[in-house]
Amino acid sequence: MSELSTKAENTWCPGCGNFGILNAFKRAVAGLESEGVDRGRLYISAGIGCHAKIFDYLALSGLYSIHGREIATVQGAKLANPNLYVVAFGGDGDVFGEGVSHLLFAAKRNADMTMIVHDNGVYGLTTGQYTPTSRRGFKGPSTPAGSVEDPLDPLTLMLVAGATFVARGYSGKVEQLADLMAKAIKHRGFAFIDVLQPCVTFNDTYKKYNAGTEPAAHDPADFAAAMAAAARRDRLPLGVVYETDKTAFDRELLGEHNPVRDSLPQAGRLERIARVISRS
Amino acid sequence: MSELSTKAENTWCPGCGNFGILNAFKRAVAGLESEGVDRGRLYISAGIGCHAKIFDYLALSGLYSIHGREIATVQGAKLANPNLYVVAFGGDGDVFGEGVSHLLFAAKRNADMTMIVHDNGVYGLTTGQYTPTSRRGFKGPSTPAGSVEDPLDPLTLMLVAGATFVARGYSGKVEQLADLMAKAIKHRGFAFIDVLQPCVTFNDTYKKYNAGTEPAAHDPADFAAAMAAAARRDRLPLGVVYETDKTAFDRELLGEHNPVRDSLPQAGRLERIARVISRS
Amino acid sequence: MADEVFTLIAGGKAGYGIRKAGTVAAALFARMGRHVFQMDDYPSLIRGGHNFCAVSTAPGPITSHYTKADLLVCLDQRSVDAHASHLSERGVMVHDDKAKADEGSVGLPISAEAKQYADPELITGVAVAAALAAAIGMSESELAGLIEQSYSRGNEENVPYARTIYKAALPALKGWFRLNRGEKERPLLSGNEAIALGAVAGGLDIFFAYPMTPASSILHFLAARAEDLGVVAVHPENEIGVINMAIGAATAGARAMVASSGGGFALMQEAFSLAGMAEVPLLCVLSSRPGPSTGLPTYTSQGDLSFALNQGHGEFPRVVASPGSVEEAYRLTAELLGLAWEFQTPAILLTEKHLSESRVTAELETGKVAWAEPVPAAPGPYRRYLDAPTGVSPLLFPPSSEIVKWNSYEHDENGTTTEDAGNSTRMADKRRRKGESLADHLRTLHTVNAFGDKGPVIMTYGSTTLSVLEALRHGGIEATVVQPVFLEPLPWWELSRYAGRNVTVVEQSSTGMFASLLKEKAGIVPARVIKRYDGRPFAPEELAAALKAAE
Amino acid sequence: MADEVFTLIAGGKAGYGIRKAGTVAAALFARMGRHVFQMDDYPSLIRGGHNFCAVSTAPGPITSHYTKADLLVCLDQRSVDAHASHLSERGVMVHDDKAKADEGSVGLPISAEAKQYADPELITGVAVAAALAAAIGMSESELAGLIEQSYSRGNEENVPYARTIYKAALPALKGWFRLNRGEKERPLLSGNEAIALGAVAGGLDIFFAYPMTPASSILHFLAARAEDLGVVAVHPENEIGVINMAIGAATAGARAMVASSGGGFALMQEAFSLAGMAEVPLLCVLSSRPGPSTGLPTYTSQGDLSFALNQGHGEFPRVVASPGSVEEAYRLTAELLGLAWEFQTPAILLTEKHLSESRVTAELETGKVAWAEPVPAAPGPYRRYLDAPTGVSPLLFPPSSEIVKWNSYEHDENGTTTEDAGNSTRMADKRRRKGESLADHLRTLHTVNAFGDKGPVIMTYGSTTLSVLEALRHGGIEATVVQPVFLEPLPWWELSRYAGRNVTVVEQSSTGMFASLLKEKAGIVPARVIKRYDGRPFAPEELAAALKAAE
Ligand SMILES: Cc1ncc(C[n+]2csc(CCOP(=O)(O)OP(=O)(O)O)c2C)c(N)n1
Ligand SMILES: Cc1ncc(C[n+]2csc(CCOP(=O)(O)OP(=O)(O)O)c2C)c(N)n1
Ligand code: SF4
Ligand code: SF4
Ligand SMILES: [Mg+2]
Ligand SMILES: [Mg+2]
Repeated sequence: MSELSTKAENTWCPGCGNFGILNAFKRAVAGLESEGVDRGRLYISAGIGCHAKIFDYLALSGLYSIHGREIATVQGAKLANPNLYVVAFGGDGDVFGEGVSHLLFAAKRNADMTMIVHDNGVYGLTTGQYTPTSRRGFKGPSTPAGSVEDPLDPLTLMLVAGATFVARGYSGKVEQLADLMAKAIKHRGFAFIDVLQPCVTFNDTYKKYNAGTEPAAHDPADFAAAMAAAARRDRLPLGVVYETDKTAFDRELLGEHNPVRDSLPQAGRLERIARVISRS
Repeated sequence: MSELSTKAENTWCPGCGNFGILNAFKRAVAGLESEGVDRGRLYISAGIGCHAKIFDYLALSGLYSIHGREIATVQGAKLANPNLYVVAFGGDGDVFGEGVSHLLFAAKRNADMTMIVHDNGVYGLTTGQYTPTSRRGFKGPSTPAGSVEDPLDPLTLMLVAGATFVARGYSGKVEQLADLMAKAIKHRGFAFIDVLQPCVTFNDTYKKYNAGTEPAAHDPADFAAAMAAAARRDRLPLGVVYETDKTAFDRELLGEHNPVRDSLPQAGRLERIARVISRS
Repeated sequence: MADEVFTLIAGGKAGYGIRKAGTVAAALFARMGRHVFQMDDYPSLIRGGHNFCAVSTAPGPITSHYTKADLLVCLDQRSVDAHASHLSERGVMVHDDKAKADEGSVGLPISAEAKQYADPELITGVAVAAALAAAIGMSESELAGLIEQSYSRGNEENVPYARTIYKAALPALKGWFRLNRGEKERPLLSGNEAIALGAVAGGLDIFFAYPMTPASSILHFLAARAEDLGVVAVHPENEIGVINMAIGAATAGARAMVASSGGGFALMQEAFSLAGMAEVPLLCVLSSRPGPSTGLPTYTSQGDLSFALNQGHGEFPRVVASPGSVEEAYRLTAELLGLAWEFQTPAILLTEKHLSESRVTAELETGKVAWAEPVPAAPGPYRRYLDAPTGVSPLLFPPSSEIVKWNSYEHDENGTTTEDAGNSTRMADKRRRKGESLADHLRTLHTVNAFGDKGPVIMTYGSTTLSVLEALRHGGIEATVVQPVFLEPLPWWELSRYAGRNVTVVEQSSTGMFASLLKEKAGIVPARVIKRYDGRPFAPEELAAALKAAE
Repeated sequence: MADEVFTLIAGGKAGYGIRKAGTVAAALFARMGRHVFQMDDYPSLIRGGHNFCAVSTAPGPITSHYTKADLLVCLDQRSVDAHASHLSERGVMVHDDKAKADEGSVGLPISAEAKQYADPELITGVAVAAALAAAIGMSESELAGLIEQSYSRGNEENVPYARTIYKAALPALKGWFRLNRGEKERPLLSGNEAIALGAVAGGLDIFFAYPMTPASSILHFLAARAEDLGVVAVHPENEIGVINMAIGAATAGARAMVASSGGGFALMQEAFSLAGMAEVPLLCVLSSRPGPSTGLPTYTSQGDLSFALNQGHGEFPRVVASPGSVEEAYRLTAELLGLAWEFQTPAILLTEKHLSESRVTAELETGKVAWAEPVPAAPGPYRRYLDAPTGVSPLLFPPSSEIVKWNSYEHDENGTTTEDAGNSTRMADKRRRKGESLADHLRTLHTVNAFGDKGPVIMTYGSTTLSVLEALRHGGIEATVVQPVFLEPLPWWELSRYAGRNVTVVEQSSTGMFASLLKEKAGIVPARVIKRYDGRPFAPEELAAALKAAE
């Protein structure tokens, strides 16, 4: 597991929830390896923000992408080579703000990918502005008098958009989170984990989440029950909220074709081109 | 009403559902005028597509915007001058594809605007590709073997995002649609109308909608009932699906301030600047 | 006239099957072994309005449609009004007999007869082939055969309709024109088809695009031929999704391409810069229409030149090139995809509606096409951004036991983020050196076309080259036409020899962007700039006159 | 040394309050009537890593921080290691006594004493003021007063901590430096603050932005001062929302501005072109950091120049200008907002992190500022795109009984879409003429700054001007510094007089973009280009040496 670490200096604030996410992910990968999944088949990407630094801290291949686009990046990688397990790490600003169009469509088309949202309710790296999931009244440098918007709810949004695996984790519960991550990666289709992540510097929610979360207790195969669980605001259910089987996008689109593996040499291409032209 | 027309040549295909939308909108404006709303206070915008040509056909002020951005355009106009009634006309490709981030956030922040979606399940103007609301299996030039994606559901998406007025209309029922439009424009907050619009050239749904729609019969004040109505696929309810009261974004952000009306002359500005600097 | 250019222009409303009619005529001429140039002019609408196609054909090479028609077929009054003045001296106008037209023109019961059929609008396009058949002396049964071959549906109606119109036309038109056969049958291809095929030839594995005229038909073509060609075509939620997916695909080892027009490409800029920083190979097709903004979506322009040359924030090497013919579009697309992969940087194929959508008899040298073998990684520890002397680091892709980290931040050789000052300088130098390597490499390539070597120098690029060459042919003008294929890096080493010459620039831009580029980067100060910027391509007749006047 | 430059450098981890410490020192110097230049160097992280601030002060004008410190305060070992070599000849290093440092440096119980307090990291920044107070001979009670005034919270802890450190420092530091008072107290402002204020002065009604370093502080400042200034600041979902909302606001009559850095601005390109076509007045602030892509988010660069000059597809007029000082940032922002409104076209204020975030004692000539009165519509029927000889059509906004149609498509004078060829030419000509009117108007404005009139010519722009001027001051070098304020249209009519001269260009770019621009647009071929592109601003010491070597 430790070899999953890199030499990059970790620059998260001490106590940041991102540490829990990093540790959980390492455990999840170790777990997958013990089940025979070669870590070389993992492809990771990240947006831009505190969350995204996880890219530098994991000894895994992939692209450190741009704000909100990691969601598209990994889908492209998957379509290029469906043998990859692709994982996108995103921030709440990243995924629900800048990149939300990609998120919705990844869910809609059931792209086979894992989306891990470091949901800290704040733009951490740009020093604390409100995000799509910040509570009404949140005071940040762009909303000094308090945000006047109600937050988006990631889980219901994803359920409505067609996600086939929807979960909520908490960076303070590393073991459960690791388990969710492993499940999500193995899920053949769009897997979404909203990770409650305290930001000790700009939005310290440890107390809130320590007290206000509980294990999900409904049947995750039941969409209506999932919607109800997602809508709960009294206490936040943690765990798999919804899971269902559906053919993944790459499979629908490509069938057995693997663009990288099956890439033709030039001779084969020229033959096919000649054939197509002869029909023009 | 007829003076709402312009001299621009109408280039919709004969029989296109857009005619019904245009007529309904003219009626709605006439109705509002009879209630004392000055049409000069209307500001309209449109994306790019067949739907958007309505901009040229209405003798009203506004900006013929770009693909998917009319949603942002009208929000800007409203924030500049909250005395305007702003209306955005969008296509399904426009609003649920290219511009979906603006749509979600307009709903989330309860921007006071009316969003009218000409939902024809196809990119009309670019000759018939599948859109976010096209049915699985839809054959268009980008999906010659049939789309492999399930459609997004506009109504549930909007309900989940926080829209305070959600309705479904049908271009074939002009009177009802006009009534919905007038209600939407008067609604102080984000009003969304998904208009079922047959595209006779690429997606002729007249028969389907003539047979498959019925008046909504639930209580639009009841969110759960609205969600249930929105989820119906057997027959599509037409009418107001959900309506609730909530302070609109411009009011929350600006209070009584109207940026255009209250714009200061330079002298007043310089005084204030000097005051701010003296505190630096 | 048998050896001369023959031009058919047919006009009518969108929905009358005008473009199809042009295609049928073009195919007929091509099957006669003649050369063909087909241009479609249509506004941004689906039904109504006014469309026309201009199909010019000659026994020898032809690189433009003409705007004076020999046979002018007007399916409605608007077409008569729009095109009555576009008749050549020997030309004849055929029109729906419901429309008013000058004497000497031939009225046919085009709309009246069409009424009997299921789609009385769509079928009228068939009248074009019928009139053409009559005018060039085809028999009624040859016409029936042509219709059967050309239309995939509705021939139980198309054929009788065509026969009726043919019979009505025969008395007036028979024997009007005699067209010689040419030397051999050639395939008809549009620029966009050639681009798509060139990409496949150069190694394309996966294509991403969101529809936008005039680039859309690359998507349509590749989607339709995906299996035949062994590639994949994906149509995602928007252009930002498009380019970021393509970048993701490239980092996983697939040769990827995207295509759009100005507005869609503008949305790709942030990711274009990402490709520059992360050194991701990526080919972008930018097919221009008149802007700014939505502009004239279905017309042609070269007004995106500066935009294309200066894409993306920050400093990084890129290649921009523009094909001057359909054949070159094929070759160049393959070459650019290869350059993107050899130098791991984004490339732009800049073209215009006029090349993208015009259809010509083209002989692609399918086999004579570039194929790049990017630097592979040696065994052992891998460093994505190895600071090689050329600036070009070896490539490796997951799945791999090595870690392959691509990065949008400034990074060290391993692809790990660092904000260290010394490293930043080194990496900026590496990217700059890579640009120099690329420029050096271009010196070994064919980067500038020159046609002719006598007379005054005319400089042009992209599809305007087609117009210029035909104008010279038409006007019997002698000139040296110089067409830089590469625009960034601009091959000044080839161009500067023209610096002292009396240079005429021809371009489709209102501000003369290409002329400015030549001045700024190659020290060529043109004596005159001939511009057209109403969205319509130059007409050879008009351009020949302008070039003569300029001499 | 009393008349000389004094430099404080303080380093520590992010989260130690280093930037605040610099601000406290800067305010102290400013209150002494001295001139101040404060530069913060910080990586893209919230806690940890290594931050430092450099605050240079002089009795007379100063336009850069220095990299050799007189007083160097190192709050951790990393700072000692990073800055030990940055001590001036007469300088002294103060450091946490837990860190190892060379002899001659002064160890203080900075971290040990901090342990007693609630936030032992954040409080350490207070030690900087304490050490400074001791070194420049302030009394303990003056220090206490300074702390009380400077920190808004936690002074029940800050003051005792400061006193402790002060006492510990006094024996070693007392009397080390004596700083004379300057002639008057000046406000301290950052470039971004000046931009925000200039916009307000020029008529700003509403500001839209999505956070992106180094532009974010415009948003923060305007959000915090919205009511005081009578403006509105809005933070929407993303940059595309930002610019399209701003365009919507402008079409409803509000003077609007947006701000971002390269990546965010790249996303705005499609709408930038919309503003060009629809003729929407819009001011965009582009504050650069090193790219491409994410690059070095918290550092400085001039690598976006070509990108900024060539924004948006299609051809349309635009203005791009870059301020060379905080004072100019104020003036120029107002002027650009006015130009955008007078000529109804987008304008870009191009600046860099170095100007945006550095804080200086600035005397804004708050009253001497542009105020444009755009052409109002005459009574009667309104045509949004009236084809006026100047290309500038009158403005009118809803609510109105007239119809005001703005359009992204090509349009007629009324703003109705049309694809007519003749109209397209006329409208392209109208926009081109508007660009010419704009260029003519620029000839009546002050477009180029020249400092000095002797010695060799140094050309530079933007914040690099600050570095150049200080380098000359530092090195006692005589030169003529020429700084074009406007970059598009480039005032070649002012610049061409330097074409024959021995010109040195100084810029923060790896490829020499500014030098290329001068060559291409003003025919100036620089004899040498001094570049720095590691994200750090030039140091006056280093730049003076380079300039001397160049002479
Ligand atoms: C296009 C673009 N816009 C803005 C930014 C600036 N930016 C960097 S990180 C960030 C916010 C990150 O917030 P979030 O996604 O919640 O991540 P966190 O830092 O909280 O983990 C922003 C706005 C950017 N890098 N790119
Ligand atoms: C950024 C951008 N991408 C693509 C296009 C091309 N385009 C024009 S209309 C359109 C689709 C319109 O579909 P929809 O919104 O459903 O409208 P409809 O034509 O069906 O009414 C597209 C993709 C564009 N104008 N701008
Ligand atoms: S700012 Fe918040 S999210 Fe970012 S590293 Fe610090 S605690 Fe974590
Ligand atoms: S293509 Fe469809 S949507 Fe467009 S005008 Fe025709 S019928 Fe209407
Ligand atoms: Mg966050
Ligand atoms: Mg549609």
